[in-house]
Amino acid sequence: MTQPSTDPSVEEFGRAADAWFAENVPDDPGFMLPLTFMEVGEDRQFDFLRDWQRKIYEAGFLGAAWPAEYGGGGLTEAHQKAATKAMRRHRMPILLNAIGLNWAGPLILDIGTEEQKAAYLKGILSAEDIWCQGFSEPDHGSDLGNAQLKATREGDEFVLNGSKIWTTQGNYAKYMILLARSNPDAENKYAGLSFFLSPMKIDGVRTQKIKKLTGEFGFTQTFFEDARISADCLIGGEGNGWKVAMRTLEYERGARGGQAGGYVSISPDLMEIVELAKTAERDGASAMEDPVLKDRMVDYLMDMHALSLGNERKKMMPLVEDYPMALPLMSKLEFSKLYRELSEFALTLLGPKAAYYVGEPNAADGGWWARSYLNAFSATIGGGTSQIQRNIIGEHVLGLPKTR
Amino acid sequence: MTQPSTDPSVEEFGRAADAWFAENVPDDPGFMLPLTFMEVGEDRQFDFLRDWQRKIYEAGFLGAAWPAEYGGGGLTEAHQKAATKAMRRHRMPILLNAIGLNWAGPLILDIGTEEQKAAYLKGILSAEDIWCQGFSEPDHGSDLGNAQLKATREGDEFVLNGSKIWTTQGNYAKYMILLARSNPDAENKYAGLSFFLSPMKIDGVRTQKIKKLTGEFGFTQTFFEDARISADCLIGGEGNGWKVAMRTLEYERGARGGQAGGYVSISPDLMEIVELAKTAERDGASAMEDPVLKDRMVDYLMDMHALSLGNERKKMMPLVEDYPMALPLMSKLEFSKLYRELSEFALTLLGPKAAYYVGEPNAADGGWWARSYLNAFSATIGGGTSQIQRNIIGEHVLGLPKTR
Amino acid sequence: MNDIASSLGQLGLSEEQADILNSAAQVCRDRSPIDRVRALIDDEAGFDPDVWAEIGQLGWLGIAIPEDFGGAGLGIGEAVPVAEHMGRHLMAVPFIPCTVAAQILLKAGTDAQKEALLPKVAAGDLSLTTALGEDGDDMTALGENERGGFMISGKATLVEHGAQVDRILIAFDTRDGRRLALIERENLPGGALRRERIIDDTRRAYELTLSGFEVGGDELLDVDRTKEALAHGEMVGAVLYAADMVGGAFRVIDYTADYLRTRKQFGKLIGSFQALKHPLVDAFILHERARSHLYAAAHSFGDQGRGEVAVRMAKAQAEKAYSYAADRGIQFHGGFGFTYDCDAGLHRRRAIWNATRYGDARSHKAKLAEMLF
Amino acid sequence: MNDIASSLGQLGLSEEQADILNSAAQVCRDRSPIDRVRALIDDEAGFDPDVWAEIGQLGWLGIAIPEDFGGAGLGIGEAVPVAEHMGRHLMAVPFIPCTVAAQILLKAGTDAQKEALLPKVAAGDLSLTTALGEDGDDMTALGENERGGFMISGKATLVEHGAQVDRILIAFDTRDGRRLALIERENLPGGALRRERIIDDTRRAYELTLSGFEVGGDELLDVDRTKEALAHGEMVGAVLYAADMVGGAFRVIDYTADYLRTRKQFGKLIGSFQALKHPLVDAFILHERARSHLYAAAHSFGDQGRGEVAVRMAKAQAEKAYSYAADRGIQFHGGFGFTYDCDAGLHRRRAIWNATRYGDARSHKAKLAEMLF
Repeated sequence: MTQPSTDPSVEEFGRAADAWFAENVPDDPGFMLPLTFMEVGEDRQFDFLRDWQRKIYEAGFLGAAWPAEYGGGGLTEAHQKAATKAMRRHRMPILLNAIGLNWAGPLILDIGTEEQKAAYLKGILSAEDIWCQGFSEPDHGSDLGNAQLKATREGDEFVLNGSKIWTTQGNYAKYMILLARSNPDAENKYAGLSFFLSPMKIDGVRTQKIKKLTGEFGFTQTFFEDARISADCLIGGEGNGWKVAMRTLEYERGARGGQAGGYVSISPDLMEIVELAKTAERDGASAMEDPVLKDRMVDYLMDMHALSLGNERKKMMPLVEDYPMALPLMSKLEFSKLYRELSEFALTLLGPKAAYYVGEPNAADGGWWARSYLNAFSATIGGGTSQIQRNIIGEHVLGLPKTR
Repeated sequence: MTQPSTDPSVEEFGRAADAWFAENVPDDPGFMLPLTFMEVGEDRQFDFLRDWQRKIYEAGFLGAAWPAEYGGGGLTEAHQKAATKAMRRHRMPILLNAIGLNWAGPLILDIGTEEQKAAYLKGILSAEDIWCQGFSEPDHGSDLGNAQLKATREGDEFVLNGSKIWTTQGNYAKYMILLARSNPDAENKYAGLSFFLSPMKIDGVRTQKIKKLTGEFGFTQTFFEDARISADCLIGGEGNGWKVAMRTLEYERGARGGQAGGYVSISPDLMEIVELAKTAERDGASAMEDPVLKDRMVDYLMDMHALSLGNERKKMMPLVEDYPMALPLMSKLEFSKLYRELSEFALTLLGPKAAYYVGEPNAADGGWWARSYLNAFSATIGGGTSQIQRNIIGEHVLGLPKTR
Repeated sequence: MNDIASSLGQLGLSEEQADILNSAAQVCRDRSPIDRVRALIDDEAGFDPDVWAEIGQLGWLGIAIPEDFGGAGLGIGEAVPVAEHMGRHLMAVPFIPCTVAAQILLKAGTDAQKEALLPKVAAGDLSLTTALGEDGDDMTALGENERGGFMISGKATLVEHGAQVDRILIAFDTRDGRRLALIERENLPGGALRRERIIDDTRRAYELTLSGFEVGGDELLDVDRTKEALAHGEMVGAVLYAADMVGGAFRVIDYTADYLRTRKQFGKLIGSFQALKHPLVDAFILHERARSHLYAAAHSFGDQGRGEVAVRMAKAQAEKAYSYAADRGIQFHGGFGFTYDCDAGLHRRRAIWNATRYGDARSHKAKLAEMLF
Repeated sequence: MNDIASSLGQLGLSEEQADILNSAAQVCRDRSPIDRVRALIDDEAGFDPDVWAEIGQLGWLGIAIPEDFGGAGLGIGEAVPVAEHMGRHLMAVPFIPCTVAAQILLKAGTDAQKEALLPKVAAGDLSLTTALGEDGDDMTALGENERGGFMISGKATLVEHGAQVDRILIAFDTRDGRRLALIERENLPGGALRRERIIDDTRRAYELTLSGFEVGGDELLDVDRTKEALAHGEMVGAVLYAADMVGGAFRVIDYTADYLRTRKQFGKLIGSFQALKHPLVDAFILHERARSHLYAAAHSFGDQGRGEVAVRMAKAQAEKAYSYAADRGIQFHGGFGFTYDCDAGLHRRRAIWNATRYGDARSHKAKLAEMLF
């Protein structure tokens, strides 16, 4: 990749990124791009986003803080932040390789072996190697600790049998971060788990697309039938799968650093909804002229703003002393709830036009809002349902007794 | 009491009642009257309401359907309903002796002995004998089946030890319907319970007033220390206390007939709130001119009306076939919730004037609304909290698994 | 104060309603099992002609048509149980548009039209739909023609089942105001109807585009009764869609309760978690409220003023109940809820569609605020 | 679009704020344990003079008074942590009215007044309150007097701690518009102040009735700055009451969580029931939102426009959080919650009072809708 001979200052780097994205953010390709990495349902979407990520990487604005010897920019987190800021400013399409950039990459950087770092990191940044995540299983949705997929040791290999579900980009992925049961007889269910960097394109691994609520694709179920992987795929050591998985979730939640940068999802922006309210016709008048809808806009604006203020406040120790973990633990619940409510509210603004769906010429914004509302459930259900999130906050923040 | 020589028709009786209440409903006594029988906090309130009930009884419009030989009117339920209608039409003050009229009375009529009927029923109607209810205990709020008050048999007597809480009019009552544990060693907790018609004004029974959220009184805690009562006080037979208690609650819920008639509580009427909204000033304009508040009025009107429609619908078999018990089981939850929400909404309508409380000349309606809101919690908490009500509906109507 | 109380819908149930409730329950259950519903999603027409024919033979399309015109001579209130049970089983035959069109024809049709057409509709031999136009549509008369009618051009969107019915009741603007005409689908030029992609996969809607299309004078409805007839049609559509939503809410609650009774997580039946149990109870309570409003609207439908209040309340409350129940239904099915295989999703999409037809909760509540306070 | 984003409050924290946060936390905890709070409910004054004196010595009353006038020269943002922690401990000294009055004096007082009085206020030697009048009040000037002032008559209600402070800042109408004057309580005729029965038992408010009361010219504030000063006072009162509510919400959630951690029913700790746990989490989330808005308002207070938006959001959000938390607090304490001994009740009553002062959520949101959209 094109790397400056002497490290640029953060400001210089930011300006360079700003200029580059101003120049290079692609035009509307003529088909609807995914809002999140979980919605890559068509090959044309996949190819488009894969090229886009590679382009950014080659320009040096992705993985800027990752070590140069593994293909990173060798700069600081501050540099990457400046570049990410530019991405947002220019509302670029999302980055494709989310699991690689935000889950697997940081994990490998953090606790991977030299070999693993050398083998995987560059391919993650360039989007050459797509990664997926193998945590949930069909019969134990939110109950990670209860993962049943068998990883039976045979010499230098593990034999995988079982099934994972909600595998994002499972049909495209080359590797999966896999939580599996390597020891069914461990003293407790957690101790029996191991964590693997597991190849997808091998015998015995089969994926099946899942049709979503939206009518589109984006996930697969992944079946393992006597799939054999090398013991070198282990990360964090045999029997430490639970700890590694928990750590991985902390990267996802942003509770730990190390992510490559950029963003992998676009959520409805209240300002777009303000626009919608101005343009949408209800009973012959702009929705904005209805004081009741206007009042709800104020509520949503306050809630959205509280969320972003919370992201600032969580860094200010004196303002979070009472319950330091509260804001980080809340953000997923809060964000996903607001996202769903806002998209649903947008349908109210649309009035009769809410009858249309994606692909209909008469639809407002091409049916974007209905799709966004239905997609929002992936956030309130996936990665621990809102009900589970409330348990976590109640138990870990307010110290209330466990529900189970 | 003045009884017509030949039974009047329901219409005649209704007209007579209408005329009588038009004539006799008392004027504002100059102090705030209780909204419900649970709020009789001052002697002047008690005396006023006791006289009022006696007066109605003597006029023949209370207990009209109870047998004449026990002091009733010897007429039909339809007659009493007509009289009750007149009471509502003329918005009379509440009846005082609620536990007697709606709980103890129907129970005694239903399963009491000849002696018990002769001894208790007339005094209930005339309000000469005030009754209270002894179900809840300090440490087992909603958990009736777990009542611990000891009733130890000694020959023809039971010795009572323990304490009851939320005894309405406990400081005035002559009798208590009492659920007590007569056999600590029964095979299950329910089988150990017996039900008594127990005197209050005897040695070993002491009441202590409870100051409510509202700052007023109306309940007592009742302490029993070696209080001795005759075994004749048993009703429904020793060890059948649970069955009798459940049956008693059915009278309260109106799931069984037999009540003496009239009403024992007045809840905020939406029409009063409409009035309030028209008169209340917010930011210099009538609250009614605020479209957002107006929209909430529409919501409340719809909810209140749904509640009264539900009371009609529950009698129409073809419209309740799917879940016959749904509407009856819902009504307490629905009513108490609406009552609380409406009173709270009234405070919003009041704006700055919501700062005042009962007894303040500058308060709107003498502080009625704030008091009504605080009192509303007795309905969402007492007689099984709203949380428990939801369990009951979920389990008994929707057949969901038990939470415990 | 009292005028408000007296303007509210009252409850009542006719014997005929009770009978229709029974037969509708049984027929819809038998003819619309969920596997049929899903099979029809991929069918162009979206419904089974045999079932539609049977519905005609059952007389459901003539319930609110007077006996003089071969109907049962009952009211719209008696059509409500049919729509409710179609909603319970995600059934999507053109029952609602056909009933709305017939009611408008009854109000504003000429004697000749009524005598010629209503008996056929009542007998199930002639199916109708409406193309009354949405905000932004522009169906307009360019001028009169020698057949005593008009030459019209323009667009009408969201024509329910437009490609599957015999006649389409269109509304269009003329120099002298809005007119109605009942045109034959066969006479439409090819490509006049384009299927629209709608949120509800169980239903079908079409965009009707005409250019220089000739409407005969005998196809025109009575100009003087257009306004009143359209207002009536609005109310008919609103109450029947309210019924569909009440039925749908019932089913999705039932469907979700079933999952909560059987699905285990963390070693417990998930229905034992109050985080799922209580919101489902709340959804159920909303359904019960909505159903009370619905049958009050059915009973009071004919009453001046009160009928309109009751219908608007029923539509608003039904939307609230169905949307919430289906939304929670998706959520409480967890991962499965996010797949297309979970019926809660079909309900949620149908709830959105139903909400948009004949006024959503927000617009009905706005109207109610004007009418009541 | 962007003008909205740029009009929202931003977060920041000064060192001074952090320090004051610390000392306020400690002092309020130590000086206002719940048994003291309950003892003071039956006290006529409603607060402990020694504690009030100590607050003066701590310099809390001079936080936002410029150094030239003996204050700390900080902003209202630095007074927010004090009000927040008073709210956490149901403390009810005249901190808010005294700060509001001092701020109005600072904006509209004459140099003589500011030099003479503000240093005393900052030092805690002179306490103030406001009698700016509520809807329906009628404090009016009958005419000018030879002392260059006015003779005034009329009523001003809800004068906070009116009977316990040294001076009262009154507003009254004159022929030439509204005027402000700072009068000495000692000079009031007997019976001029009547204690009002208010919803909040921890606070005190009085009705001030004057008839033919003489206000000296030297007591009048600058007529030209009245309007601006009153607007400023509104914002000061709003943000400080928002802070009190955020603090109260924190405490009542904490208090209720404590009960849920220890109380058993049906043999289980009730906190394990999601029906109680989840709503308490929701209350906590509302508190966290409100606290974020509060400190954004504190930080942005001085900024044109943005400050007003931030304060109104903070007050509206704080009311939502405190009302809900205290309401659920009562409910989740079951029978005990319905007794006067349960602190949740004290909080709920205080939440109602706080909401009514300087605009409730409804009126702030109505203003926000105008300002933003």
